[in-house]
Formats: sequence, structure tokens, C-alpha cells
Amino acid sequence: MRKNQLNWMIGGPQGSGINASAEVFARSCSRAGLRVYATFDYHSNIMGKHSFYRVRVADEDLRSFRDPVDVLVALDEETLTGDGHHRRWATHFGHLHEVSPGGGVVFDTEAGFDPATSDRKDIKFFPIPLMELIKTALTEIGKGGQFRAYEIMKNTVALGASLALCDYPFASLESVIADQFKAKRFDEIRGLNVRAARLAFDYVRDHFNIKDFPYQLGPGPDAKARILAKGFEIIGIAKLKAGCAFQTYYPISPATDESVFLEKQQRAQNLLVVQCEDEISSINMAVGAAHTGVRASTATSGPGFALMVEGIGFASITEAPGPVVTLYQRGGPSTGMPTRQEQGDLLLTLHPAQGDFPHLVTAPGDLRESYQDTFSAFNWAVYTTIDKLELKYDKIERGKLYHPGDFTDPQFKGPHDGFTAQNGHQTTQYGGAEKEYLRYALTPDGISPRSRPGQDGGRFWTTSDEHEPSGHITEGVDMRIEMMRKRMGKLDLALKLIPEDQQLGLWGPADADLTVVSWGSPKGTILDAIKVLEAEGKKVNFLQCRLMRPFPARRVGEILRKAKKVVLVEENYSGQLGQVIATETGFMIQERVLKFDGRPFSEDEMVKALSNVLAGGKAEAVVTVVR
Amino acid sequence: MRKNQLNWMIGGPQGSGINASAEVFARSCSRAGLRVYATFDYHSNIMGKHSFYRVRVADEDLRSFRDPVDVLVALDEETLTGDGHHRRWATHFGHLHEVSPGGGVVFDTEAGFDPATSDRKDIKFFPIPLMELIKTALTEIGKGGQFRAYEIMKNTVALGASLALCDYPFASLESVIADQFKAKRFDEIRGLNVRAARLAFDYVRDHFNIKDFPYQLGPGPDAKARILAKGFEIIGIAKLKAGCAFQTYYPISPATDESVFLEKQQRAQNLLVVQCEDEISSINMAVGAAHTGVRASTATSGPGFALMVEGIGFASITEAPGPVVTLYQRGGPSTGMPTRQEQGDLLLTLHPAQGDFPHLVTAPGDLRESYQDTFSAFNWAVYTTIDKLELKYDKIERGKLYHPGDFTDPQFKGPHDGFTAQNGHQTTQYGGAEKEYLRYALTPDGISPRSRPGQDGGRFWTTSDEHEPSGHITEGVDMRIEMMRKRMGKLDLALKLIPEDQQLGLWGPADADLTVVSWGSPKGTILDAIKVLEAEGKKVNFLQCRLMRPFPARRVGEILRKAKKVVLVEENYSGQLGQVIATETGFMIQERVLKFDGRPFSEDEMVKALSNVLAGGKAEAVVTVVR
Amino acid sequence: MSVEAPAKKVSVKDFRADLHNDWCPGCGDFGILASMQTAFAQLQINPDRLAVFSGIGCSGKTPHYINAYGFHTLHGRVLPVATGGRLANSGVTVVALGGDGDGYGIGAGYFVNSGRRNVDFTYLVHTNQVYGLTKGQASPTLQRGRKTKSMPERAIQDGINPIAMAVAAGYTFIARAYALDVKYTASIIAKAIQHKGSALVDVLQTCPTYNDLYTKEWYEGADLPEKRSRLYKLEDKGYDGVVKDPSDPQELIAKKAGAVARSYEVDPIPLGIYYQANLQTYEEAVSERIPALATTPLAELDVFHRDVSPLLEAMR
Amino acid sequence: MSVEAPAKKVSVKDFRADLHNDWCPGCGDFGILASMQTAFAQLQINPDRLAVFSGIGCSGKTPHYINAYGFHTLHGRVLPVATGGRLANSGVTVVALGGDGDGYGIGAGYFVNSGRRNVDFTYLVHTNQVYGLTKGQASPTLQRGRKTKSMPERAIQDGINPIAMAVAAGYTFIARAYALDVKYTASIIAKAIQHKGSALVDVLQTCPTYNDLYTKEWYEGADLPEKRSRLYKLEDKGYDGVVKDPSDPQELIAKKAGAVARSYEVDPIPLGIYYQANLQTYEEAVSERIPALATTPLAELDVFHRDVSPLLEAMR
Ligand SMILES: Cc1ncc(C[n+]2csc(CCOP(=O)(O)OP(=O)(O)O)c2C)c(N)n1
Ligand SMILES: Cc1ncc(C[n+]2csc(CCOP(=O)(O)OP(=O)(O)O)c2C)c(N)n1
Ligand code: SF4
Ligand code: SF4
Ligand SMILES: [Mg+2]
Ligand SMILES: [Mg+2]
Repeated sequence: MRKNQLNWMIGGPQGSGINASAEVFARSCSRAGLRVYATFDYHSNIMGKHSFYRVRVADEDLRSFRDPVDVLVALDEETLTGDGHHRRWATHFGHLHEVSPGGGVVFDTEAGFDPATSDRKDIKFFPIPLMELIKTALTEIGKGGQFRAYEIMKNTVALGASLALCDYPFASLESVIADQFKAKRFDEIRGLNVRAARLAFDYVRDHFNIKDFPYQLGPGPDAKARILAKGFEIIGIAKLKAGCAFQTYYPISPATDESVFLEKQQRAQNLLVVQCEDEISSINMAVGAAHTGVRASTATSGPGFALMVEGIGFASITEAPGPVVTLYQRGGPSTGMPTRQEQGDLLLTLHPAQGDFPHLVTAPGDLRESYQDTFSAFNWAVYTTIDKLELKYDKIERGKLYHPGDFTDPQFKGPHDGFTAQNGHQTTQYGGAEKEYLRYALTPDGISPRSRPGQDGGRFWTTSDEHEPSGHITEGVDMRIEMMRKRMGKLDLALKLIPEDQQLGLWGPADADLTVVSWGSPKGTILDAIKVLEAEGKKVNFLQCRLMRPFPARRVGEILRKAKKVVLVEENYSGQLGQVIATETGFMIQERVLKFDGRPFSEDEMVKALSNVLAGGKAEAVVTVVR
Repeated sequence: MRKNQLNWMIGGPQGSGINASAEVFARSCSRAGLRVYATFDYHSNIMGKHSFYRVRVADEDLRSFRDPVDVLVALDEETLTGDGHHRRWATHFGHLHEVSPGGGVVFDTEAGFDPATSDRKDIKFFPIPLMELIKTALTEIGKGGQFRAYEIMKNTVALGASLALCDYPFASLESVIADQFKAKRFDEIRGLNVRAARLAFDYVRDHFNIKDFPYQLGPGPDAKARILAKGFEIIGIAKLKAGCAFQTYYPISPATDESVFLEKQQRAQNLLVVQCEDEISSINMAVGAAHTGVRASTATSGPGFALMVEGIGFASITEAPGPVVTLYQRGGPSTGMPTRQEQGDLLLTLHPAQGDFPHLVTAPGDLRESYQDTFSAFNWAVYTTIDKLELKYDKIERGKLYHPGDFTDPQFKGPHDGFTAQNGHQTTQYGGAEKEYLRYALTPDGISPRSRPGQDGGRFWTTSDEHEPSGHITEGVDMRIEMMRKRMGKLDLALKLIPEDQQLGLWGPADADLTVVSWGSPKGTILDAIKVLEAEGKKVNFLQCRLMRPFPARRVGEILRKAKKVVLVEENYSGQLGQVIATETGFMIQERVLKFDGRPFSEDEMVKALSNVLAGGKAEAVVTVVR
Repeated sequence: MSVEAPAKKVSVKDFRADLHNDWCPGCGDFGILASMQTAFAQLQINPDRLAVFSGIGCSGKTPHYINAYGFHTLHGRVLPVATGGRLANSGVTVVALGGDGDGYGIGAGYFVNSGRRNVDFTYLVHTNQVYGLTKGQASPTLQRGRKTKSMPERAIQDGINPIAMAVAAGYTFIARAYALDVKYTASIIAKAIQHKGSALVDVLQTCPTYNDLYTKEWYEGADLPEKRSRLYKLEDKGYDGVVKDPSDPQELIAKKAGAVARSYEVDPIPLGIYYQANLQTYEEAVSERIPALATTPLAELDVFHRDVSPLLEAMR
Repeated sequence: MSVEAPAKKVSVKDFRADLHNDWCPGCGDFGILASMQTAFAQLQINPDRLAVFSGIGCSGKTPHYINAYGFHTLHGRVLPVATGGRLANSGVTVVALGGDGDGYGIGAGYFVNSGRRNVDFTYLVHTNQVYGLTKGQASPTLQRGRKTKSMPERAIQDGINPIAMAVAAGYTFIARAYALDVKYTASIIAKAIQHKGSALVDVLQTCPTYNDLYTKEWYEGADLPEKRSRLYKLEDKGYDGVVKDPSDPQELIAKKAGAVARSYEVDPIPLGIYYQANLQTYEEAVSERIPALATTPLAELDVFHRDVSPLLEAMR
């Protein structure tokens, strides 16, 4: 019997509402004092293709998901056995193979699946007549005849059934379902959903022997519900708090969600969100706005970023104060795998345009860091005028619910980074004729005082050509040298200004037998895996690279050269961080655990891969086990 | 007295025809059996700004220019003293400071320059009344009154004067001037130019004591005239010979010249050149054409390349057979310094789009190599289907005349690389129903047989999304892994297929005390400098990196680890090749001789910089001496 | 575009690819797909001589469902890629297609500049007023002030007028069709393919998932006090957009101005051919430069025995 | 655009930057520069409240010669940058400008999509039929079949019709001027700036260096049997493009169709205002969303005391 340690999964066709019910479940658990980690897997398609949502629940903090599924909820047959019989090259083989021995499978009796055909004799099958139950609920309010129109409720019903297995208190679920349909106009729907879920709950208790079902779920130790945030929400909030006044975007998976989230805040928060005609427009509009005195930002993914590179060079040579570019990585190359995840864009972000120019690249590893780095980005842009400032986030995609401790405090406002209202938009004020203003004045630290259009006496010129302090074009040798040094010198300045803990993280024992090196979202999985290994008596630590440009080469080099054994972990084909580390430190990491199938690492994969390396094995690419 | 070793320079406002007369001079020398190296320096502007052209002449092969100017021809005062009195931040301080002690300055009496004001008492001034001489020539044919309309002839006249100083046989010049105006309609102009040059020639002999002018020029040892080619011409010819049928472009300095050159060949050579609306169109049109069965190509510079990155990823994931992209580097970042040179785009070309994908990057070091690499590129694209194939050339810009030995043979057709007419466009033929055709079939070497639209039974699908062998979209784990390995594996294949001597060059003694590492156009300068150092008894060799992707890491690493001392030479701020070498080999080159002022290295600068490092000095950035 | 007949007669079925279609149930794209296949069969196009190019979006998946050479390219770049394909092999019928976001938004620059070339291809735009594949944001054809299901705010940019844009850009065949009227749409597509030069067919397409404004019912006028279609056919009102004498600038201008005027009609919306003129194509212009191209596709010209020695000789 | 008067009266001289101008002698750009400076002085614009944005090209250098906030941006991207600038600070008069290649070629997508927004700026296009700064290739306004000095072959793409494009794209002020007629051009620019919404002024500009077809003499008709200008002013022929009642769709359509018809006139070429309508600007639409913007520029709003706790609370 495992209490409060559950790996739950719901699968079904896109459009069948599985994400809604998974999120209801997650929220319910959180409110019940449990901790939750969730991920969503879906195709780049609107309707009908297989998607699934994992929710992992426990009493203590979680930062990753696991491979075994203790309770699988299947709305269709494909979820169980895959699409091999529809397609010449199967995309997947269903999730039955993932179910933990002793685990349970809740499925629709209408799905056309016969458990007898399965070779998984070690798991329990719970066929549930989902439509029947919906019909019953409808009949109770005299609408039995219309039941086909309510098919979408299946996911809620199946959710109810699955939780009955775990003896989860129905009341905890009920309130969240009801919340989902808070609005007055949902009065009927709300009641129906709760009722149908209840019927399913009872159906399971009535029809199956669930007494010795090995996975139990009940209220957890944490009284107050955590915030369950998706990456784009946290980044959006960080932008709001940092005083971003102008966000541009062009729709693209998975970055769109951030901008749509911000679009909804416009009225309340005095933020202007502009949907542009493409990403070239997005970046250049943001650069124009930044130069004109607002904190500006844009968000995109790989294909959109590829179109922004010209604008990034422009922002840099003109020393624009920003914009902040948020890049949500996805599976590449080219259009690639739009809704899947990969850490394949690092090298592009580091040299995103022709010539040598300064910009900043950070790669936060979790939501807390995403908040910090996004927030700081606006300040680094404004104060240091490192003027093209770019933020990179990987894999904080739409399906991820997460709840680091920081977000539990209702007063939480994020780190402030010395930032106050007075010095927000503020630019230097120039008194007209009294003093001449030069936008690109040569100063000891390379930072020129900044003006913006509309200011009295702050007129300036700016150009994407090489220029003089006045901003007029020059091709002279002297000025060229001065300006290159002025611009590039800001990278050294940034390395001094940016707090060390925003540059890198070193987690775990200093004298570890193995040092894991990684960046971005594998962080959580690595930390969870290290915990598992620690329990087995193994000493592993983790060097997290976070500031990618300028790169804290000295510290990273020191750590690596002292390490007993080093393994690189990345979700891409070519070990891009490994390449950066070699460039910056000369240290070439031999062992590389890479994954490039568009799926994130699971805790189990990570534990296995690291154990292998610890045991002296040669590190290999990790491939999601699909059958 | 120095015979046949002359550094000649002509300077004047853009539009005054200095390039025409410099090229007449160079051609004349070449025909007289001398060897020539020339470079042109001009602003990103149409008319009026200061430009200058250097021609270095000798009896033996030349691959670089020198700082001292033995004969300076100035069409205006700015050429002598710079623009300091016109501009708040001077762009330059004229060329007087460059004149060799004992050298001569030929200038227009109308230029408003008084030699007495110069502190160069060690050089000789030759004021020539250029307009007077033109007037005389015109008067001889009864057009004396119109002389102002013939002002453009000044450059030819000044050329004539300057050669009189060196006792150059006028006849050698005369025929080339005449050739310049070959067409019937130029009958009068032709005669006038020759006559005026003659008058200037005589004027110098009559008015100055030139007997002991220390620089003399006469016929050289080489009977047959060399080809004097500009980089873009040689690359254009390589494209023609390689069977390129389709070239797209969007105007941009300095790449346009290649496409304009090719435009002129369309009729004679069955080549279609399309001027596109922008570089996004250029790359994608070329990709479409490549997929449809022609050898396709495009040419651009940094800002245009930045817009092509999306299309390069597209070509790669769809395994298009090409196109070949020729990148003419220029001063960056952003619009930067459009007509100046820099090696600042290497890092961008190596990771030019999101995700991991294969493509080839070569960086030839001179015209011969440019020809080879361009030619081969088309074959590598077609035979190995490394399908996005991209070529990179640096600094073969419009002003450079060059004559490597290979181009002296009138039968010269370039290396053939196993290429014959039969296997040019050829793609696999498919017999319709007999055998199923799969465009992305998984094969042992990763190369799938190729078809093209219009072929019987060769139908296929292709997509920028991840796909199956059929070319239909997939998001399945298995296929993703297979396809990533198929694509990326082609890089290993390329390293096997590409001849070693097209991967890198090692020049000079194996047991050198200093190994210079560089790429692209500094090659010639480095080799010339090594020769100078050799004469001083110093042992230096040169590792030239030429294939940039895939990178011959093993061999480069071996050479560097064996070297006694290593210095990196690049024309950029950040030592981009140095970064690549560190990434690929872990070898970090400490000493770096970098130049980033938009001007190429001179032989003198190179000799000085290398001598310094040899003597144990710390390598420093090289800055063109402007006063 | 002249069309080489296949060896044996082809039917609609021959243009169906063996692949599961995953558009949403009821999507208007099904109608456009069927119309294309119908038109191909009507014209007896040899599938081996047909290449279909698309952008990225729901609509962009179309080529995968057609049995012909299929190119599913990049978002907004379909016209350059298709142009390259067509210029490389003029023996191939080229049909390009994509979403309204793809074509009129991110692709607007290529839409305009392709009109200037008049390359012989057909371009179908799936006008559904939304970005379908990215979940229903406003596309460039949505009118100012309107708000579809998943938009948090009303549109504050004008909707584009694709017909007027096409006229200004220089397309020589400009028509509009309605996805759910397969027969009529097929006939328009067939005419567009037969037209020599760049043909635009703007196809009004329902997106039942995201567009709750311009639905089948709306087009059918089900909500009107007196139900009537919100569409009509230009020819039914005696309109004729075909230029009779393309060498007559007055007629050209009059027909263009007429098309522009009609393009602003919103209720009912005109379907059919707004404008057509037989003008020099890019291929024709190009074969004045390269005479061999008049008879042989570029991909079949011998470009491997070029003599460059005169070029080299001139450099001495 | 409403204009805040400067503290003390400004003259043309006040808009001259202290920088040597390096356009070719006789370049039409001098005329456009002078026209702009004249218009600024006429309107008494405060140089501190004026921002001039440009693309890349010979024309792109213009802001350097103007004493105001000057942004010399990227080739083809001037409208997005200028739009960002204007939306960030509506207290600033925004004038954008660039070459015809810049605006109608590489920038065509932004040209079209900016029309849809109707942001309150003025956009001047220097139409010289060539890419000046890259040495005289055909720009998108050169007509098919024409060949200027440095082109090796004739143009084989149609020239664009910028006026018709602008109508289709939604510009609310559309005019044409001639660079060498400074007085008239200045008056058109002044009206464009005063117009509330996106104003396009297509300025015919001579390029004596590369364009040997459309020269000063050509515009003046010096080559005609009977010398007469190849230009005329619309108002001189009684044309009035100004929409009187913008709420009347019929009048809007009629005026648009009229403008399009005039835009095809080639000899003589009409100068003046082809079309003008007072329609909702983007700024107006935006301030319906964000009421504070109606009175305060974005750059001056307090965005540093936001309360996000309700957002966080909703996530529990
Ligand atoms: C450069 C780039 N930006 C954004 C995207 C994301 N994207 C995919 S489809 C699409 C829009 C689809 O809308 P539309 O073109 O109207 O086609 P529909 O789906 O409506 O058929 C977008 C923005 C992309 N693929 N590439
Ligand atoms: C992305 C990019 N491509 C190409 C160029 C090169 N370029 C500079 S100016 C110019 C065209 C200039 O023509 P136009 O816009 O008509 O301006 P004009 O010089 O005629 O005023 C081009 C193509 C560039 N700067 N950036
Ligand atoms: S989202 Fe709309 S356009 Fe896309 S497949 Fe579904 S119904 Fe069709
Ligand atoms: S090239 Fe033409 S447009 Fe450019 S400055 Fe000279 S005359 Fe003016
Ligand atoms: Mg659409
Ligand atoms: Mg122009």
C-alpha cells in the first residue's frame, strides 16, 4: 500500500478535455495539502490526436515526473494500445506498458478495448460506462435524451472513477470541479459535472473490489494550497512586476500563451500587448518602443526567434535598453515538433546575428528562477544599458503545473533587485542648450546616459551603421575601435553586476563522485534523481549553468576541473551546453546523457543514466521507452 | 634604387574613377609580366567620400599589401591630409603619413595643397596641373573650351604622371588605356585619354628631376599576362562550371557584384538569375528550385544572411540538395560597415537556426580555394545530399585583384571533382508502380535516393516538420530518433568524403617555433609575412582552417597540441575561429592577434605582430595606423 | 498553365493520398481539399507532373492529403518556394496554398511581390479569419471590432481586402470561392490552373472550432430575418471581370477598378472571377533572356558543358 | 496628429542638423529633405517632440540631416520600429521614411500590415525606381520592360502601384508628391502630418546617378514634341479624394475606387491627395482597452506599482 505517492495519467484525443480534468485533479490535490508536479503531452494539431497529461502527487516537494503510471485513465483505445494499426509508422504504442505492476487502468467501456487481449496480467482493469453515467446524471434533471451532446463530460467522469480507486475523499474533488464552472451561466453544467463524477465514484466502489488497490490518496501535511502555475503565467507576472509596458508577439506554440495571458491583463495593468504580423515586426516594434522610453518585451519560439536575429543585432548596435526576448524552446530543427520540447536553441541564441555584439542570455531552471531572471532582465537592460538583453527559457511549456515554495505566500511579489518605482522609466534629463547631449558618449564604464524621444534637449541620432558619439555614421578606424570596445566591454560589466547565484548553481555535496552539468528545465529531474541516488548512498552533485552570456567561465572551469567525474545532461542532440563550456573553458565533457526525442527526462531515466555513469558505464542517449 | 617592387596608391572622392585607373595600372603591369596585388577601400556611399586603391607590384607572387606607399597619387586634398577639418570626429588623416621615406606624391595642383605645410620633408611632391593637361589634349582636337566636362579624365592623367616617376614604359600603359575604351563609340575618348596620359608622362619628365627617384618599374619575367580576377568573378565562374542553373539574390554590398556578374551570363550560359524582393525570398526560392531538380545558389552578406537562417533550417530538415549560399562577409554588427571587411560571421554561420541540423561551411583562403570550394559545394550537395550546403567566403570583396597561378592557363576549367555531365541533374528514376519510392528512406549511410517533381513515379512529400520516410509528419519517438541520426550522421559522412586538403592546410616547417592559426583571407598576408620572417631566420608555420563544418577536429587538435607556440590571427573582435577550435578540440589559444577596424591586415602589421609574439610579447589587437 | 495529360485517365480518387486526415470534424478545409482533387481530375492532370506547395497552419497540411508532389514548407514562405519550384521546372503544374495568416499576414510581402512577377501558378488562400493551428487568434482577414471565440479582446486592426491587394499587386487572375460549395470552388480552381499567370483564389473557409462568427450558418444567412445566402456569384449579376484586350490600358484599368469596387461588397459577398487578364508571364519574360527555356524546362537544360574561357580570357 | 507648439518659434533652419550631407549632387533627396524641414517649420513642431525614423538606403540617411530625434533603422523595417516608437510615446510626432525598395520591396509586408493598423504617423517613400545605395538595380517601382543605366537586363517584374496598394492596405491618407517641387511637397507633408492616422506620401524622386529614365527633364517633359510637365495636381482637375462622411460605407468605397482608378494614370501622373478619411486610429482603439492612454503616453504611465496578488491567488 502506497499512501500519497501517486503517478496518475489521463489520455485521450485532443479536444476531449483531458487537460481540464487533469488540472482539476492537480488543483484538488494541492488544496488538499499535497504537492503536485504535472506535464502535458500533445500533438501539433487541434483535435483528435492522442494527448496525455501526467500528474504526480506526493506529500513532499516534487520537481519531475516518473515513468511508471499507477493509475491510467484512458478515454479511448489509442491511449491503451497506440496508433500502430492506423498508421504505417506507429507514432506510439499506448501507455499500457507504462502501468506499474499492481496499478489500475480506468477506461471507457465504449473505447472498444478488451482487457483479455492485453498481456499485462499484472495490472487491474476498470471498465467504466462513462456515457451511461452521464446519461444517468442527465436523466435526473430530465435531459436523458440529449446525452450525446454532453460527451465532453467524459473526462470529468473518468477522473471521478479514477479517484475512487485511491479512496480519495470525493469532497476534495467536488469543490474544484464546482470552481471550474464558477460563473452563473454554468449553473447547470456545474451540477451535472459534480453529479456525474459522483456517480462514477460510486460506480467504482459498487462494482469493483478496491479495498486492496495499492495506491491511496488522502489529505497531505500542507494546510495552505500552493500556487499551481504554468511557466508562461509566472513569466507574465514577472514582466508585469518589472514594469514592462509593451509586449509584442506573433502567435507560435508554445510561446503564445504568455502573450494571451498578458493580453488579458492590459486593462487592469496598463500594459499594451500588440499582436504583430510576424516576428520581424515583433522584435523591431519592441526595439522602437524600448528606445522611446518603455520597458518592452516579446516572446517567441525557435522559428520566430530565427526571424528576430536581424532585430537583435540592431538592438545591440544601437544600444537599445532592451527589449527582453523570451524564447520558449521547442523541438527543432525548422518547424520540427512544435508542441514538443527540446533544448536545441542555445547555440543560436548565443550568436544570433552577424558580427560581434553584446547581449545577455539567461537560462533559468525552474519557475522561481524564471521569475527572477525575467524580472532582473528588465533592470539589467535599463541600468546597465547592455542594451540588447535577451532571456531564454526552455521547456516551461504550457502543460506544466509547478509549485516551488516561493509562490505560496500571498504577499509574494518576487525579488526586487534594487528596483523602485522612481527609477523605472527614468532617463537622464537634459537641460537643452546648457549641456550637449551625446547618446553614445564614451564613458569609463561604457554606459552612456540615455534619453528618449520627447525629452527636452535630449535629442539624439541612432543608426544600425557604425557611429560616432553623436549617433552619426562613421567608418573611421578610431571610432570603430572605441565603439566596439564600448559595446563589448558591457559583457564584462554584466558579469560583475549580475549576482553570482543568478549566474550558476552548485547543488549537492562538494566532494561528489559524479558532477552532473546541465541547464534549464532538467534541473528539477536531476535534483530528484540525485535524491534517489543519495538514498542509495551515492554522492552526486549538480552544476547548473544559468547565465549563458556572458558565461561565468572562470567559476565553471574551476568546478569542473576539481570534479572527480563529470557528466553532461541535455535535451538535445549535440550537447550544446557542452560545446559552450568547451568554448569558454577548454573543458571537454566526455560523458553525455542526451535526449532528443522531444520528450523530457523522467526521474527514472535520469536515475538510470546517472547510475550507469557512476558505475563506470559509457553514457548513452536516452530514448523514451514507447513499448 | 628598388626595381620592380612598388607600392602604389591612388586616392580621391568616390565617383572620380580612381578604381578604373588603378585597374588599368594593374592590368598593364600584369601584361608587362609583373605580378600584382590590389585592394580597394571605399565608403558605403555613392559619391564624394574618400576612397583609395592600392596596387602592389613585384617580380614574384604577391598575396598581400604593404603599409608604406612608395607612390601616392592624390586627386584631392583629403587624400593627403584627411577629413579632420570637415568633421567633428575625423574619419581619417590622409595618406601622407604612409608615404615611404624617399617616396613620391603626385597631386593635382588644383587640390589646394601646399607641400610646404607638410612635415614630411623626407618625401617628394609632384604637383601636376591635371586640368591643364586635359585642356591641352582637348585643344589639340579643337575642344579646349569644353574641358570641365572631361574632369573625370583626371585619374588617367594622374596615373600617367605617377608612372613617369618610375620610368615605366609608356607603351605598356597606352595599350591598356586604349583597351578600356575598346568600343567604337569611344573612339574620341580613347584617343583623348591616351593623349592626356602621355602629356602627363612628358610633363613629369620635363618638369621634375626623376632620375634618382628610387622606385623603378619595368617589364617583369613572366611573359604571359596573368588573369586579374576579383573574388566575385572567380566564384561566379565556379558556379557556372559546376552547373549552377539558378541563382537568386537581393542586392547587398559587397555580394551584389557576383549576381550582377552572373546576370550578364544568363543568355550565353543558360543560367537563370532572379532578383528577389528580399533575402528570405532568395533563400526559399533557391530551396524550392533545388528540390525541383536544379543546382541552385544564392549570394549575400551578413544582414541578408541573418534573414536566411530560417530557410537554411528548412533546407536542412527537408534534405534539399543545396542550395549553395555564398556569404560575403562585411563589417558588423547589424548594418555595421557595409563596404568594409571583417571575419565576424563565422559563429552565426555555424549555428544559423533553431535546433540541431547538418550543413556544411567552408571558408576558402584565396581565389583558388574559392573556386575549388564553390565548385565542390555543388557536388557535395548533390552526391551526398548533405542537403543544406552552405559556403562561406570572407573578404573576397569587390576591390581585390588577385592572380594565383592556377588561372594563368587559358584552358583552365577548375578542379572537376569527379564531376561529369551525365551525373549532373541526374536523380534516381523510379518506374512508377514497380517499386515504392520513399524520399526519406532510411539507408545505411543516411543518404536517401532523390527524386524531383515531374519524374514518373517519383512522387514524394516533404515537410519542415519532423517526418517519416514517406515525408509525412510524425511526432513519434522512434522516427524522431531515426531521422535525427540520419540527418546528423551526414556530417560524419562529409568529413570522410571531403578531401583532406579541402579541410585544412598546414604551411611551412613542421618544427616551427610559432604556429599561426587562421582562416579565410588573412591566409595570403600570413604567408607573405612568414616569408619575411623566414628571411630573418625565424621559423613560423601556418595552420589554415578551411572546412568549418564539419570541423576536422582530430587533425587540428593534433597539430595544435604538438605546436611549440600558437597564435590566433583573425579579423574580428572575439576570435571566432579560436572559439570554434576550443569547442571542437578543447585547445584554447591564448595569444590572439585580432583586427576589427574594418581594414585588412597588411604584411607589415602581420610581420610586426608575429615578431612580437615570437619574441615573447603578449599578442595585442592590431589597429590600422591612421596618422 | 498548360497541362500534360496523364498516360491513363485519372479520377478524383487518384489524387487522394493514403493518410489519415486530422483536421477537426466539419472543417472547411475538407471542402477545399475535395475541390482541388475534383479540379485536378477535371483537368486530367498527371499526378507526376503536379506539385502542391503549402505554408504552415491547419491548411498547410493539405499537400499531405493529395497524391502528387507535396511540399509543406515554412510559415509565410510558400510563394517563394513554389516560385523556385516552378521556375526550375516549367513542365510541372504548380499549386500553392496556405492560411490567411500565412498568406496575407506574415507572407504579405511575398504575396505582393509575387503578384509583380506573374509566374504561372495558382495560389489558394484558406480564409478563415483566424490562425487555426495556433488556436484561434485573429488572422489578417478578421474585421476591426470583431472578436472570435478564443480572443481575449476585439480586433483593433482592419481586416485586409485580399482582392483589392491582389489587383494592386498585379495578379492576373483573381477569384473568390466558398469552401463548402465544392462544385463551384472546383470550377474556379480549374479555371485558375488553366489561366496562364499568377492566379489567386481566396477561399472563404469555415473553422468550426475557433471561428464562431463566420460559420456555415452565417454564410447561409440562417440568422437573417429572412434566411438567404450571404454569398452570390458575380456572373449571376452579369459581372464579367475578364479583360478582353489586354493591350488596351483603358480596359485593364477599368476592369481593375471594377474588381476593387466589388471587393468591398460585404453583404452579400461576391464569389467568382473578379478579374482576369492575359499578360506576359515571368516564364515568358525569362525565355526572352534565355531562349532555350521557351522549349525546355530549366531542370532539363544542359548546364554542364559551359565554356568559360572567354570570361577568363577577358580578365588578362 | 496633433502637434505641441515649441516654446519659441522654430524656422526651417532649426531643423537642419550640423552634418555634411553626402548625397550625390543634384539628388532628389535634397528636395524631400527641404520639404520636410519646411513642413516642420510650417507646423511649428517642437524638435524635441519629433522623431524621424528611416530604413536603409540613400534616403535612409535623411534623419541624420534633421535636427530632431533620428532613427536610422534597418532595411525594410522602418515601419515596425516607428510604430513601436509611436505607441510608446503618443506625445511625439512620428515621421517615417525610406526608399522604394525599402518600403515596397523588402518592406512590403510591413507596408501592408501597417495600413491595417492606422497608427498615427506619416510615411514618406522616396520613389526613385532604383536601389540607390546598392548601385542602381531595379526597385519595385520600375515598370516591366524598363532598364536603367546600371541594369544588365530589362526589368521583368511589374512595377508596383503604391497608391492602389495603400488603398487596399487601409492607409487613411494617401498622396503623391514630386521631390523637386519643394513647396508643394512641403504642403502635402504638412497635411499628412496633420492627418490623424497612417499617412502615405509617395514622393517621386530623381536619382541623377542611376536613374536615366525618370529624370528631372523627363518629369518636365523636356523630350516631348511639345514640352509639358508629365505631372499634374489632382486638385487642378477638380479631383477631391477627401471622404466627407467616414461613416458612410458607400462614400468610402467610391473614394477608394476613385483613388485606385487615378493611381493607374501614367501620363500625366497625378500629384496631391488621392484619398483621405478620418477613421479610428490604433491609438484610439488601444485607449478603449487601456483608458489611461487616452490622456497619458505609455512612457509616462506608472507601471511600477502593479498588484499581481489577485492573479497569484487565482492559481491556488
Ligand atoms: C515563423 C513562424 N511563426 C509562427 C509560427 C506558428 N504558426 C503556425 S501556424 C500559424 C498560423 C496559422 O494560421 P493561418 O495561416 O491562418 O492558417 P490556418 O491554421 O488558419 O489554416 C502560426 C502563426 C510558425 N510556424 N512559424
Ligand atoms: C537585409 C538587407 N538586405 C540588403 C541590404 C542592402 N541594401 C542597402 S540599401 C538597399 C536598397 C536601397 O534602395 P532603396 O530602398 O530604394 O533606397 P534608395 O537608396 O534608393 O534611397 C539595399 C538592398 C541591407 N542593408 N539589408
Ligand atoms: S482549427 Fe479550424 S481550421 Fe484548423 S482544422 Fe480545426 S476547424 Fe479546421
Ligand atoms: S545614388 Fe541616386 S538616390 Fe543615391 S544619393 Fe546618389 S542620386 Fe541620390
Ligand atoms: Mg487562417
Ligand atoms: Mg530607391
